[in-house]
Amino acid sequence: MAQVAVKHLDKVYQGNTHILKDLSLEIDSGEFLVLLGPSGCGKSTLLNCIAGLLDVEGGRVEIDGKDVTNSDPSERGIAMVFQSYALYPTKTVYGNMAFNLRMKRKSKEFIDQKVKETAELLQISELLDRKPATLSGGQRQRAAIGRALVRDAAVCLFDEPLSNLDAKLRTEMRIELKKLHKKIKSTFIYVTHDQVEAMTLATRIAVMDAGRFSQISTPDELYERPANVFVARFIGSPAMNFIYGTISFESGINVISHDGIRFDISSYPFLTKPQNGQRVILGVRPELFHRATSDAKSYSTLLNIVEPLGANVLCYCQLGKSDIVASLNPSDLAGVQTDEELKLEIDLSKVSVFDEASSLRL
Amino acid sequence: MRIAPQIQSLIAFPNKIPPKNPISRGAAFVVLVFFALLFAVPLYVMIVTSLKSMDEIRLGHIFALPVAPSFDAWDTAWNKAASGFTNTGLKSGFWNSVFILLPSLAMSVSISSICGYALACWNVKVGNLLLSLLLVCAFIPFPIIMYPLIKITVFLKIYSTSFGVSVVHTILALPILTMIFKNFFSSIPTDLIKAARIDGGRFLGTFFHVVLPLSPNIMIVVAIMQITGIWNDFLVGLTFGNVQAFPMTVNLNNITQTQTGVRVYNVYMAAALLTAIPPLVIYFISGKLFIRGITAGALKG
Amino acid sequence: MVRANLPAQSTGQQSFVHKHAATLAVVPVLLIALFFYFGSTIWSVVMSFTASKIFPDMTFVGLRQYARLFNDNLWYMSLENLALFALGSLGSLVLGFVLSVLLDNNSAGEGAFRTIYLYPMAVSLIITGLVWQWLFNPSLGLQQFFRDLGFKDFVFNWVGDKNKVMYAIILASVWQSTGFYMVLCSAGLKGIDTEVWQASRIDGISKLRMYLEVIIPMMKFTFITSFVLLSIGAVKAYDIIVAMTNGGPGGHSIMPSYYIVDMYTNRRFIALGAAGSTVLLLIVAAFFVLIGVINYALRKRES
Amino acid sequence: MKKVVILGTVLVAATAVVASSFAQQKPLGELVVFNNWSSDAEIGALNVVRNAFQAQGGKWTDITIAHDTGASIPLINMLTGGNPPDVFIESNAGLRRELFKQGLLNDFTAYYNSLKIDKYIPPAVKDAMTVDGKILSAPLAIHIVGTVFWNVAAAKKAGVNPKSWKSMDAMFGDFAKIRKAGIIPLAIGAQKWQLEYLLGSMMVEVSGSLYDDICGLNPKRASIDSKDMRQALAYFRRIQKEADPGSANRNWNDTTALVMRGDALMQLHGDWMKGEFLAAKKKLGVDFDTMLVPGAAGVQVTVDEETFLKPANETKKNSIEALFKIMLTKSITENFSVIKGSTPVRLDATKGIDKHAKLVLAALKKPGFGHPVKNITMDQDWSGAFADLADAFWNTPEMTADQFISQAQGKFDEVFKK
Repeated sequence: MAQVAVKHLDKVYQGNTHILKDLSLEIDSGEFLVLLGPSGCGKSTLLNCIAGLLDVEGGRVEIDGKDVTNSDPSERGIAMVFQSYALYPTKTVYGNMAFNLRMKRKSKEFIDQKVKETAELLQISELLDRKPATLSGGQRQRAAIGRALVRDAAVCLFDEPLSNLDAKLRTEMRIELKKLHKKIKSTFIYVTHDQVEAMTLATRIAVMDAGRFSQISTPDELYERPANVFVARFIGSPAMNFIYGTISFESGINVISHDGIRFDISSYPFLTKPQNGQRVILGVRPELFHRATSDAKSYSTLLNIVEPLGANVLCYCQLGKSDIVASLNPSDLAGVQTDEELKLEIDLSKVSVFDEASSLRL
Repeated sequence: MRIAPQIQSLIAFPNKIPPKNPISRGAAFVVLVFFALLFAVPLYVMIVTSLKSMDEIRLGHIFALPVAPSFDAWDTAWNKAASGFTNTGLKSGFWNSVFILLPSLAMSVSISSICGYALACWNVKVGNLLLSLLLVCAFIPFPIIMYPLIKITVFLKIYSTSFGVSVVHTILALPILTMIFKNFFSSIPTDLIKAARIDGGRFLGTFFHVVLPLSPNIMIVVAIMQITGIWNDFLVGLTFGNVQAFPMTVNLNNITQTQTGVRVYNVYMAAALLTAIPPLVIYFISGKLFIRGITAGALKG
Repeated sequence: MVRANLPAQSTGQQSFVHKHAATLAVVPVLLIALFFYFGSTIWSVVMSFTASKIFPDMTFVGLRQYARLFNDNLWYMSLENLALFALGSLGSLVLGFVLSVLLDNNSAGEGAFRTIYLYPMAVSLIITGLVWQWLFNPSLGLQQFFRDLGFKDFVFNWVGDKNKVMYAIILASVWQSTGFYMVLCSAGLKGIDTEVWQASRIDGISKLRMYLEVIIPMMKFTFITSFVLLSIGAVKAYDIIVAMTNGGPGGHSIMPSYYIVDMYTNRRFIALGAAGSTVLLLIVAAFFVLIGVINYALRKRES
Repeated sequence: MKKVVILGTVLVAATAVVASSFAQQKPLGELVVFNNWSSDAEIGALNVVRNAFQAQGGKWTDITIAHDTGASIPLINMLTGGNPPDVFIESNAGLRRELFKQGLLNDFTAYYNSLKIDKYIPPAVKDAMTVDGKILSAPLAIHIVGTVFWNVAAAKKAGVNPKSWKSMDAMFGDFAKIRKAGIIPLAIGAQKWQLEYLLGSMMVEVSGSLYDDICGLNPKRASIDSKDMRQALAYFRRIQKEADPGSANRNWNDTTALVMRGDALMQLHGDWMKGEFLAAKKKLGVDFDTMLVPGAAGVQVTVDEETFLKPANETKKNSIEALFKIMLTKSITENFSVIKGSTPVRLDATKGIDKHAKLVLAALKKPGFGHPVKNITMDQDWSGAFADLADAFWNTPEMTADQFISQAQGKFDEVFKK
């Protein structure tokens, strides 16, 4: 199985705009790697470079240990699913799926068998004779995936394949994709700006920001231990709360927020030793807040708005001068009205601490 | 994601506005009929005149139906009239026109469509430069390049051959056709081209398998424009052909400009109709497609 | 969506032709543009400064041919006629637009109407000229027809009247090209969102007002395209002159193309023909720079 | 198939050998003939020459481009660019001079002298054949411009006798009378080239030397502003004022038809009009009659000439010389003229020719009466400019002779500026 490697890749547009800057990434065979980032960060460009649809100005792309930097897309042993599906409107689903194999001059029988097999796998056998224009969005999506899978490519590239579907279909297709990956065990490289998709699908996520990787790690790691403020802010919904303050070594290690609230982070596993008085950002995920059971460790907040989501409830509160959002158990809110005080405690062992200057995790 | 209107139109045709009050509709209809009659008059006059005898024509009733319709004038125009000892009529010109039309149609459409496709769907280094050059070329008046072109075709030994006339037609058509094709192909989603590349379609493979099947409208529009344009051309055929390669229009002009004695208007009209028949037939067969093609945006921009 | 940025070439294992296919595809057109168009244009411009008559002759005489040209009343007449013809042939656009609007509002027999309006486009200008010359024939054509009907003083001999001969030519060419502009306008009308019409009905705006104040402005790019095509047609006008008048009477229907071709052929005076075509090129260039600026300004305001 | 072709070739070759052995010892080959004639009379006449040539074993291949459709461009480019015809109709001395300078044309001077026919050739014809002292072409036919054909019945109806007119003024004097009879006195086809000939006729009417001074090989600027020129312009203007409203842009043959039908009394034009009368089965001297322009001091002579490319080999040389000789043969030029309605190119060719051709031959015998028409002699640039002016003068009734003269002087300076 394939291993995809990108080494010191540079992509420059129109002479001077750097889209990709010295990117390196290794993808193991069978991985489901998601390239995640806001629009314009270069993730689609990177995917196109891996596919060979774009020339690169520096660095190399290897697939299966072979340098394919200058190879034609069709010679790289890859398949690709596009955001717009890019189904050939004049060909039937069958024709779309068979096109690549025909170009490779495979026998009719082989093509027929392959297409039917793949169609069965994707449950689109009954759609094979139809033109793309007559299909629904989900069906087109399947056909597009079918076109990619039919060729047994070791590497499948997905360019935001679900973003044109409605919310419900997107969830369904997400699960199907995951199942599919499990079944065929190809290497998937998947571009999305939707962090939920990334979290649910990926075995590993590469978060990109302005043409660089911010962090490459498993979804859990990314969520629990974001490497910088960008990743911390980007991953998770609602987003992580940030409280600006300074480190104080007075009685353990504390963060003193600018409005004087003290957070004891003595149990925090520092990567680098902080200094007294260092300006930091304290990152607290909304679910780390709980209704205070005792006054001792509690923080007093003012409850502004409540957003019940069913399983949990989002509370927009004011902690000192910071606006925070806490995700609480509905039962935790018993007896509290908006515009009243809500006492919260924080699971400070799981917070993140970033250096304000470099925005890197401490 | 914006789907090109041209491609959309393969699927659906824009709906019409619902009709309104009958009075203005009636008035519109009357005006339309009036202009239709006006437009039809010359064709009608040509047909009836070609079927009359000269004696009848001299009576001056141009709208009257022929008393004794006769195809003699047609026979004369096709077989006997025109210049030269053999008096071969229009028929030699007909074949010249065919031999001029076919190669130039094939050359101009193939070269310009592939070039337009390269400019629209591929990142060609000199692409923008070429596009501005073509824009300028499209506006260069023919007379300014006529004389040098004659010299060039003479030098290339294709002057006064039907192939030479075809080449000149091709050259004259390339700038505008390339721009038309470029504009059209630009509306094809990039992803389709990318998908084709991943599927192993190379430059031409992608063109034939993916791009061409999406382009029946533009192809029909361009083909009709070229067929009628080349068939009806006079000046290029006159300056670059000779009697072996004169298109039908030049023969027609020879007949009408040089016949002596009483001007035989019936023969002229028959000759004119004979010359007009091929493009008219093509137009009557495919005019609907032409209208639909343009309406679907084949000639935008 | 990033617009087509596929590499035209890449290096490596592929064959040269495959790698450079897209570039190779544009090379013929590029060469033709450079060699045939620009080369020829330069040749003509150079010739206009020489004394060439029957054969090219490299004796340079400065601006003498231009002085000749602008001392020639016929050349002025041809320029006047060019302007008149260009203005007059706007008639095809106006009529084409009116017909397309009427057709848009009238579905009865739409196909038949379109067919009738468009068929002259399939007819060559030589034939157009011939048939209109015939209709204008004073003793056998329309004039005689109306006189026979009892209008004894009816005069319709435009081809023989130096003050009206251009109108005869314009009439014939409008007849020939109106259908095409009708189709272009129909395309423009179809491109207008139907919601605009629905909105106008809710706002209670009359159709006429809509056309004048909303639809026509919305179709300005269709009009500009048409205008450009009409101008090219005016600059090219040759066939119809040959077929109808050969420039007569008294040069009152001469047009620049005819003047130039006549210099090249019958007068065998290459340098003067080249000077004429150079001036024509400059006129066209000035005109299209103007159109280009207007177009650019409109599009900029649009976006 | 191939066998048939070979057999056919052998047969043709054999016939050619046999035929040529009768007529001439030297074998003849193929000649490609570029020709811009297309009317029945023209083609019929040319066939006389063709048949004679073929009877001698030559092969004749046509390239035909009709008049007035830019014929010279194809011709010049065929000559300079390869694939040229061996023989082509071209009367313009300037073009022949240029082509000869480029080494493209055959010089017939010696051959012509060897034929010893000089005394039979009218001076105007020999002038037309000669460029810079060399004979470069062979004449086919003569037409004169400045002849009047009239409808005999119409003259009778109007009560006039055209032959009695001794001057233009006498002619104009009868116009009122003719009009009274409901007849257009003088039918004119006011197209540019016809007007050009008409003004030429008026110039030669006034003075032969005026015509040569303006339209000859060596034009003189001083003659533009002369009493004679003003007189010619006055006649020209008078005719314009007398022209019927339908004359503008009218074809010459439509104009002839007016005379044939008796709608008009007469036409003043080139004598190729005769062919039109004959084609309509009218009889010369019965239905229509002919004379020179009243009081004419001379006539313009058009000579249709074939020019020959320098031969590439002996066979071609023999062929073009044979053709050259055929054209100047008495019986051929007689037959040719009868069919075309033109005048023979030899003074002794009188057999079967009609009253009008006799009139012309008699006139051409008079020294200094025939003048090669401006198409042959006049610098083309000057000729074109002069024609533009004639056209403008006709079509601008308010234009005076003074304006014409000063503009012509301006054009003259432009054209001949060194």
